[in-house]
Amino acid sequence: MKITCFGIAREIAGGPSLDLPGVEGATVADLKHRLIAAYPALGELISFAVARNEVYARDEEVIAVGDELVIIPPVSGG
Amino acid sequence: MKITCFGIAREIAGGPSLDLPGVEGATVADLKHRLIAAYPALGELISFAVARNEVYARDEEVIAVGDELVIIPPVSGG
Amino acid sequence: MIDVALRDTPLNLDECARFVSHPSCGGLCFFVGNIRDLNLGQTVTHLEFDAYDPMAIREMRKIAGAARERFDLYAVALHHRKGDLAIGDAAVIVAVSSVHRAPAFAGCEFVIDELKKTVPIWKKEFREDGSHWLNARP
Amino acid sequence: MIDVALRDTPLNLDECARFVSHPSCGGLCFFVGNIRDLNLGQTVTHLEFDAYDPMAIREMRKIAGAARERFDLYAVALHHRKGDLAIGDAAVIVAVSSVHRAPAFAGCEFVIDELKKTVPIWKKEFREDGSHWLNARP
Repeated sequence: MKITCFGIAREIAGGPSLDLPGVEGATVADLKHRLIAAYPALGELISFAVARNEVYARDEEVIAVGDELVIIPPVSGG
Repeated sequence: MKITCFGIAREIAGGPSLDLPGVEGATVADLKHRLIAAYPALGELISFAVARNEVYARDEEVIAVGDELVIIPPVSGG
Repeated sequence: MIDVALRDTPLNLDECARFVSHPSCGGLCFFVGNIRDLNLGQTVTHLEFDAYDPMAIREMRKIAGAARERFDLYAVALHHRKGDLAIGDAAVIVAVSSVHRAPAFAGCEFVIDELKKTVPIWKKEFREDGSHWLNARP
Repeated sequence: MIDVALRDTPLNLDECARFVSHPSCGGLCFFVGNIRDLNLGQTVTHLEFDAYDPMAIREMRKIAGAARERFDLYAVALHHRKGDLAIGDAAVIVAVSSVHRAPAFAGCEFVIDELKKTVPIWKKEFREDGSHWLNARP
């Protein structure tokens, strides 16, 4: 499943998105663990969140086919 | 001695200034009492201050010849 | 840096912004006080501002200086209008700049709060049922 | 009323002021966040802003709406810049209007504080000794 990356996550992924197989049906918490396993540098960030369909996702949410998933590293706007 | 008036004090004095004799040597507190005696409507204001040479005057200050005296009714700028 | 003005012509927000801007400052805060169409439930038609100009400017400088010191601001602009004002006109603009944003907010609010306490400027409000000097009587 | 924007062109304070002004509002408060020449003692040459546009706009709308309700504001304008920014450029403008001044200050500060916590926008700082994404690593 395609996961879009912004900010430092784009540098960690080596591009504007990364691909992780078999994510459908997993929880957001699972997804985060798998992301850190695949990209250990994500685990070195202060934190990161996952957005699902343009909204911050809670850890217990289940990912569905067609979801738009985005890695949100610590924000620094303003 | 000429005492300049602004805002509602101008309406109470009936003009941009009023004249009170023998003010030199009096304290600011004395001046205020004499002003209220001469213009009782000043006593009906929430409060009023006296400025001496463009600075708020304390009650114990003594008025000198040549001082610029101004009645400062409650301010309402901003 | 301090810029104080008391004018009978319209105030200008951009002028104040240019004055306080500086490469070292990350936070600019502005307050604009406009003439409202209602006060205490009554329709206001216009306002007249009277000012004791030289003392008003002195007091505005004092407040701006105190704010700079107390909140470590880089610059303060404080512009006040006088004369006749219509609904929607800006009566006052406060602009401050600071390295960070928290002191910019605190300093800007301090300036307008102090201005309303000590600067010798008086507002006469004209309503459909008459006119009166604000804050004057209990 | 809410006006949210995320642009790669310069922000405009007057545009925000016009949007929030209203005859019922006596108090307008603005915050402008500018790019500083120094951060943590290091000379900054320029910044690059990355944004997840649709979600950033959603989050900005949420914050503006929450501020309006919580502080009884009349209008909120929240404009953020993206792309490459130079020292002195405005990265963000918050403008709010209210009947009285205290809620205008509180609401404006709330908006910028919340924006910095939740809106998916990221700053990459370019300094003489290299570049890095701000706030990312411990």
